[in-house]
Amino acid sequence: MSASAFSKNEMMIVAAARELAGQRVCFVGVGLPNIAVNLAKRTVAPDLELVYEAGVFGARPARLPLSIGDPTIVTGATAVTSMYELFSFYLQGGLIDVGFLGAAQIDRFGNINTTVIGEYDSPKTRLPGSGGACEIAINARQVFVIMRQSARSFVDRIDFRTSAGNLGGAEQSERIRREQGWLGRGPSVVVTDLAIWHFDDDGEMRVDSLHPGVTIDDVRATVGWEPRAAPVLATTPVPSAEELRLIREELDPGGAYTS
Amino acid sequence: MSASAFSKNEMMIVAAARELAGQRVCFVGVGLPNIAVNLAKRTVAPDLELVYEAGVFGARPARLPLSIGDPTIVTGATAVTSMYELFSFYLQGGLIDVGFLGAAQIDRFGNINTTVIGEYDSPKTRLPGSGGACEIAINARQVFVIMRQSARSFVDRIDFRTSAGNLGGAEQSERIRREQGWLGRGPSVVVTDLAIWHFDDDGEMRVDSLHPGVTIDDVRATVGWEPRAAPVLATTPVPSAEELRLIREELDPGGAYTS
Amino acid sequence: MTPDLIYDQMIAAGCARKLIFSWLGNPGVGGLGAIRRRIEPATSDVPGPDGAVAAGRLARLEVEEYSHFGMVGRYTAGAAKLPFYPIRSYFETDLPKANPLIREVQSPYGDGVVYAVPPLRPDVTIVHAQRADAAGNTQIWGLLGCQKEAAFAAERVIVVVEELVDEAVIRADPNRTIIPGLIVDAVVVEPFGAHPSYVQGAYDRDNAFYLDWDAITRDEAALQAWLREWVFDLDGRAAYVEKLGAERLAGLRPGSAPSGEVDYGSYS
Amino acid sequence: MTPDLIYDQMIAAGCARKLIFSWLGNPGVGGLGAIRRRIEPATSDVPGPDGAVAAGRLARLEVEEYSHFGMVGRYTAGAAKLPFYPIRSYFETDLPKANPLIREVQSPYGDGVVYAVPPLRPDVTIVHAQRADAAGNTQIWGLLGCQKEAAFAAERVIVVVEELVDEAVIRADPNRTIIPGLIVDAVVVEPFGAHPSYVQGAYDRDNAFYLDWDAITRDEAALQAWLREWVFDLDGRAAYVEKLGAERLAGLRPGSAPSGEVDYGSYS
Repeated sequence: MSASAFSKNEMMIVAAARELAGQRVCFVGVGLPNIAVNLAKRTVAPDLELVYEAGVFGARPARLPLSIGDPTIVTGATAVTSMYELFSFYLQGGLIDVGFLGAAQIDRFGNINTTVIGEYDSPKTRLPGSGGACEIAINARQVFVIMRQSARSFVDRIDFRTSAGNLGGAEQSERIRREQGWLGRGPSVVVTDLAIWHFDDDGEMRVDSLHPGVTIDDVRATVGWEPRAAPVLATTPVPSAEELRLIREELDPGGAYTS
Repeated sequence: MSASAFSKNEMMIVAAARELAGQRVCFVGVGLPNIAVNLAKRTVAPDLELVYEAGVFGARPARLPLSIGDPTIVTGATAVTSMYELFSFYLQGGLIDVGFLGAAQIDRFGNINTTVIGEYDSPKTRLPGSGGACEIAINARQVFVIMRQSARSFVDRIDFRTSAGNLGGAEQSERIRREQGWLGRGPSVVVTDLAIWHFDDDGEMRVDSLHPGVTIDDVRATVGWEPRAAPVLATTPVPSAEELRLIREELDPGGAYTS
Repeated sequence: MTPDLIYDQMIAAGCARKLIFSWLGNPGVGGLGAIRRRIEPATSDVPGPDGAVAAGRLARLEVEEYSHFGMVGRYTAGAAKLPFYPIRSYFETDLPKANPLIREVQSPYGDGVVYAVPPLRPDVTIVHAQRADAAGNTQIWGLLGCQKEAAFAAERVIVVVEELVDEAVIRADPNRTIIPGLIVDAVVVEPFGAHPSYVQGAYDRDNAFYLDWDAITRDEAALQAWLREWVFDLDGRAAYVEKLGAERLAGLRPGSAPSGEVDYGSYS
Repeated sequence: MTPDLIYDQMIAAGCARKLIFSWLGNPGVGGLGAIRRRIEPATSDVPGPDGAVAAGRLARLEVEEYSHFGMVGRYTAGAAKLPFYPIRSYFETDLPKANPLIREVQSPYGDGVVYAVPPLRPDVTIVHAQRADAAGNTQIWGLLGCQKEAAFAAERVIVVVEELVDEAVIRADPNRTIIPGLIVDAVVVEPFGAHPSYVQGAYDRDNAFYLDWDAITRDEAALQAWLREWVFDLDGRAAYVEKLGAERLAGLRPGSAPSGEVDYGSYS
C-alpha cells in the first residue's frame, strides 16, 4: 500500500485520534481505542495523559501496547496505582476527561453492548463483558467510541446494555445523570470505518463527516435504523503521510489493527 | 538506681512485655504499649511481628520509637502500607493476634475510656480520643491493656466508652461479639504498676499477681469497685538485670516512661 | 477477574465449573474458544473430538459477571471483612438484571442510592511476583492490579516468583512489599512462571504465543493436542520452560530501565 | 486527623474554628494546651494574657470526632465520590452518640449492619513529601498515612517537598508516585519544611522541640511568646529554618539506609 493509499481501518484510527486534540486526560479502552489514543499522543495531543485501567496514569508507551496491561505502559509512566485506587480516585473521583471505548453493538443513543449477542443466559456469541466500560461510561466527562460500522453493530436495539449512553434520549439521560450524580455527560463522538458521528441535542447520533469515498447510502446500508445526517456533510480529511508512517512503522507494523 | 532496685513503671513494663510470650502479631498502641512491646521483641518474643497503625507491618525499630509514627519503625521493616490498607486488611481483616492498648479509665469489665473525663460536651479533661483503639478493641483477637492504676483510672463507671471491653459482662459481650461478627474475644490481661489482672469467666477482671512489695490493700485503695482477687495471689517475678539494662540503656535512656 | 489464555487452558482441561469475572478474552488478539464453547449453546452442544475432557462432554460453564471495579470491590470487601462494597457503577445497565448479587444500598445520609457488590473470598489466590524472601514477603513493581486485595481476601495464598531473595533485600525497601509473608502459605520459585504473559523488568509478553493461541483455541482438537504436548506430557513447569527453548526466552528479555535508589535513613 | 504540635500552634494563633479528628496530643510526650483550653470549660474561661488571639477570647472549639479508621474512611469516600464509607468500628461505643454523623447502614445481603462515615472533602490538603517534579508529581517513601486519600479528596492540593527533582527521576520509578501532578495546585520547595517532625531518610524528629513544647503549651503566655518569636516575627519559613541553626539541623540527619534498585525494563 502506498503512502497516499490507506485502509478503512487506518482512516478510522486517524479520525479517532484527531478527535482527541485539546483533551487532557484519557482513559484508554482495550482494542481499537488503544491504537487511536497512542496515535493521538504522537500527533494532535502530545500532552495527553494516558490512563490505563490496569493502574497506570501518565503512560508513555515506547511502542503500541499489546494489551492494556503491557509492561511498556509502566516504564517511564508518571504513576502506577492499584486498580482499586485507579477506579476509586481517578475514574469515580472524576479526573478523567475522555473515556475511549470500543463496542460490539451500539444503538442510536450511544448505548453500548460488549456482553452478549443473543440472550444473556443462552448467548449466540459471548463477548468479553464490561471490563471497566460500564464505569467509564458514567464517570468519564465524555465518552468517545471507536468501532467498525455494520448492520450487526449499529443496531436498532442492542441485545444487552453493558454501558449507558444517552439511554432513551437526552431528556432521560440528563435527568438520570443529574439525579444519580454521574460525573459524565455521556457519549460525544462515534468514529467508525465509514464516518464520524456526533450527538444531536435530543441525544441521537448524527453523521457529520464521511470518510473519503464513502457515501451516505453506504452509511445507511450499515445502520439498523434510519440514520440522521448533518445538513452539510463534511468529508474527513485523508490521513497524512506522517499519520500513516506512525501507524505503519511505529504503532502497528504487523498490521494487526489496521490492515 | 541499682540494677537490683527498679521503679514501679519498670516493673509494669516488664510484666506487660512478658505477657507477650508466644504471641505472633501485635498491634502497638501509643505510649506505654510502645515500650512494653519493644521490650518483648528484645526478650520473650523475638519473632513478634510489630504492627503500627501509621502503616507498618513487621517493624524492627533500632531504638524505642518516639511515637507510633517514628521513622525508625519503617527502616528495616517488612512492609509499609497505607493506613487504609492497614486498618482494612490487617486489622479489620483479622490478622492481629494482640492489640496492646493504654487507657485513661477502665471499668471492671475492661471497657476503656480515652476520650474525656467528665461530660463529653463540657469535659473536665479532654483526652486524646480513640485513635485506632476502638477498632483494635473489637478486631484484634485479644486485647492487652497497660496503664497506671489509681482511683481515678480504675473506676466503677467510665465517663465515656471509647473502646468496647466485656461490655456489661461476658454473657452480653459474647452475644454481641457473635451477633456482630467481631473477630476479637476482648480484653484478656491488664497490667498496671501494682498488679497483673486477667478476666474471670463472667467477664470481670481479677487480680492474679501482685508486683513485689504491693499488698492487696494497695490494690483495693486504687480501684473504684470491690476488686476480685485470685484465691492464691502470685507475686510478679522481679525484673531481670537484662530487662532493666534494655530499658535503661536501649529503650528509655532518658527515663521518659520509666522513671 | 480477567480470564485470558491460562483460564482458557484450565477450562479446556476441565478444571472449572464456574467463572466469576469482569472481562474475558485474548488481550489484543481475540476470543477464548474453550470458554466460549462452554457458554454458547450453539457451540457447546458439539462434542469435542477428544475423550473425557472434551468441551462437549462438560457441563455449561456457570457465569457470575461484574465490571472491573465490581470485582475490585468484591476482593476489597473480602480482604476487609466487609459485608459489601459500595460503588457508583451499574446504574441503567443490564448487569444487575444478569447478576442478582449486584444490589442497591441506600446512603444513610439521605443522598441517594449506590450499588453494592458482595465480598469475594477465594479458597486460593495465586500471585506472580518478581521476588519474595523465604518467609513469603513479596515485592512487586509495575502493574499491581488487584493482587494485594485478592491475596488478603483469600483463605490461602501461593506466591510464584522469578527470584528468591534474602530477607535483607525486602527489608531494605519496605514500601515495595505488596504481600506480607504472614498471609502466604507457599512460595514457588519458578523463573518464567508467568509465560506466555510478562513480568515487569524480567521478560516481555510472548506475543507469538498469543497470536498462535487464536487458531488453537478455535479448534477443540488442536487445543486438546496442545494441552497434551505442553501440560499433560510434561513433568512440571521447568520442563515447559525448557521446551520453550533458551533462544525463544532470551528474545523476551527487555532492555534495562533502573528505578534509581532512595534512602530510608538509619535511625538508631 | 491526628492534631499535634502544628495544630496546637495554629489553634493558639486563632486559625481554626473547628477540629475534625481521631486523636490529638503531643505524641509520646503529653497534651496540647492550646487545644485543651478551647475545649475544656474550666480552662477556656480563663482569659489569655495576650491580645486578640488569646485563647480566652476565642470561641469554644467545635469538635467532630471519629476513630482513625473512621477518618481514613471519610477521606476515602471523599476521594472516591462515595456518599459514605462502611466500616466495622463503633459498635457498643459512645462515639455514635457523640457524633451523629456516624450512622448505621444495612448490608443489602441480609447479614447485618455496619457503621458508615460521611465523605470528607477538604478545601485544601497540604502534603509533605521527599520529592516532586515541577508538574507536581510527588513521591513519598516511608509512612504513607492517609495522604493519598486526603489529597484526592481535596478541592486543592499543596505539596511541600524537601527536593524538586527532574521529571525523569519520577518516571524512573512510577510505583513510588503517591500523588500525580494532575491534582496538585502548588509545589513548595522548603527543605526542613516538616520540622519539628521528621521526613524519612532526610531528618529525624526534633525531639527536644516536642519535649520543650510540653511546658510552652501549658502556659498561654509562653505559647503566644513562642508564636511571636518563631512565626509572626519571622519572614517566612526559610527564616525559621535559619533561626533553628545549622548545628541543630545537622544533628537531625540520619545515617544512610539505601533502598536498592529494581529494573522496570525497557520495552520498545
